[in-house]
Amino acid sequence: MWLKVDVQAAPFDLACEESALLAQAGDAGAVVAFVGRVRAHDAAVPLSALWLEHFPGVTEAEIARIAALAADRWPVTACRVIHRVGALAPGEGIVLVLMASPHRAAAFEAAAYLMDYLKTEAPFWKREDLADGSHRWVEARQTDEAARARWES
Amino acid sequence: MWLKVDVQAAPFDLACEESALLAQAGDAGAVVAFVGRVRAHDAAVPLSALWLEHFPGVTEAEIARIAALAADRWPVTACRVIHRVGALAPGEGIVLVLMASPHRAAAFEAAAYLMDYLKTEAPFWKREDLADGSHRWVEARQTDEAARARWES
Amino acid sequence: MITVLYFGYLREALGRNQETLEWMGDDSEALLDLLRARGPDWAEALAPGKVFRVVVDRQVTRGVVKIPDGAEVGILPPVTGG
Amino acid sequence: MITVLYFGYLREALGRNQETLEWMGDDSEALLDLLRARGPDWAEALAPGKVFRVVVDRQVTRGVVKIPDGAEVGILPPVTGG
Repeated sequence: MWLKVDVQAAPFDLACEESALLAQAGDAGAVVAFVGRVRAHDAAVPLSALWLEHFPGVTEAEIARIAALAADRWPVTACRVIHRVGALAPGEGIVLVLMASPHRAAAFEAAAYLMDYLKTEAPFWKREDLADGSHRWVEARQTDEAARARWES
Repeated sequence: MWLKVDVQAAPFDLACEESALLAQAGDAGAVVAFVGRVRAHDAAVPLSALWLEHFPGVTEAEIARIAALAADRWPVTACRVIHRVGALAPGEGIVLVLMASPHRAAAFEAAAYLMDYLKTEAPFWKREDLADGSHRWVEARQTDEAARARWES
Repeated sequence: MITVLYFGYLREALGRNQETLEWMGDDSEALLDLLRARGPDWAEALAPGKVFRVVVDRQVTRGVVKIPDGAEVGILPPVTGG
Repeated sequence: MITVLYFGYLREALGRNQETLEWMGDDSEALLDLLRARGPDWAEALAPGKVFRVVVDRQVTRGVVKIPDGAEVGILPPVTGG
């Protein structure tokens, strides 16, 4: 499996990343992309920005470990992960996952698996800066734990 | 749900389609894209081209029906489907599905569901033109039926 | 009279894209029986497992379909898109 | 001496990004007990359900971790990326 992981402040470009992935994916019939975006109205008060921090070094290693677990379970030929940090405006992309496989079910499942583990294992933390000037750290959600746990049954 | 379906000979552009989708998707936190591509070595003899035909009018209506079924099951805010017909070279995109939702699990599942139904319900037929000059019509696969059936349990 | 459209490998197996037929039958089963009776090639190409759906006037329905005079009837082999 | 790094809401709750500590303890449980003993703010911020993981020298391990002298120790609240 070809794998590339970046944690960066800069935006990502889906089309560029898909081209680069395809150049490395061999004869893959299926590519699944996931883009997670900043929602403007997740809370009652509108969001002015989302701020993300992480644990440099540890984050990249954890994502690579999760991608390797996915490649153990499904025939993944190429995987690209970009996760942004710093200040992000509503609508901006937070995370990009691209997964290439000979088979569509494998591409879908490996991408969903990677996202479920990334959300519960990779050391990122989100702070919501609200339009009223207040801010709050996002709390971990039980639904994310449950999403991850389904792969372990 | 915003929905746009095209059956066309022309290639599609993932980045353009994603931008257009986002403009219609409201405050969607998750976008899943699926791209199915022509594999060069699906058979023993290398492929020179894949040729696709469909039942005009019926195809578009069936895809719209399938997308509406997906929107009944998951909170989908926008859906884009492009399926190509005519002669396609190895590596070219055959089908693009984009699904936007407030929630990532819904976006993943709705996109996988749409693909599973599209492959077993939408009137497309594939012919493989092989490098040795022969051709053969692709036969429906039991695994595609099984993939669809899992949503009906 | 009805118009019958053939798709996918049926075009090759039956040597035609479409044809016009005298029609005094009732439903899609009657039409398929009529066509299968044309000879072993037809019987084999249109054997029960090889017809995915019969679409009348571009309205997709499941199972056996009524075919009125004047209809356009698509005979669809199992689909293989995506 | 060990270096302790704080992340996410812990930085705000504890008023620091990192600190250097005298260390003669054994493992991550001992370190957390030491820190919780600093007062009610610390005890609450580092309550058992609020610490996701303790990462020593950037090696991720599960559960209780040995902390050697000279280590860099990250204290991670539950993660919320993606």
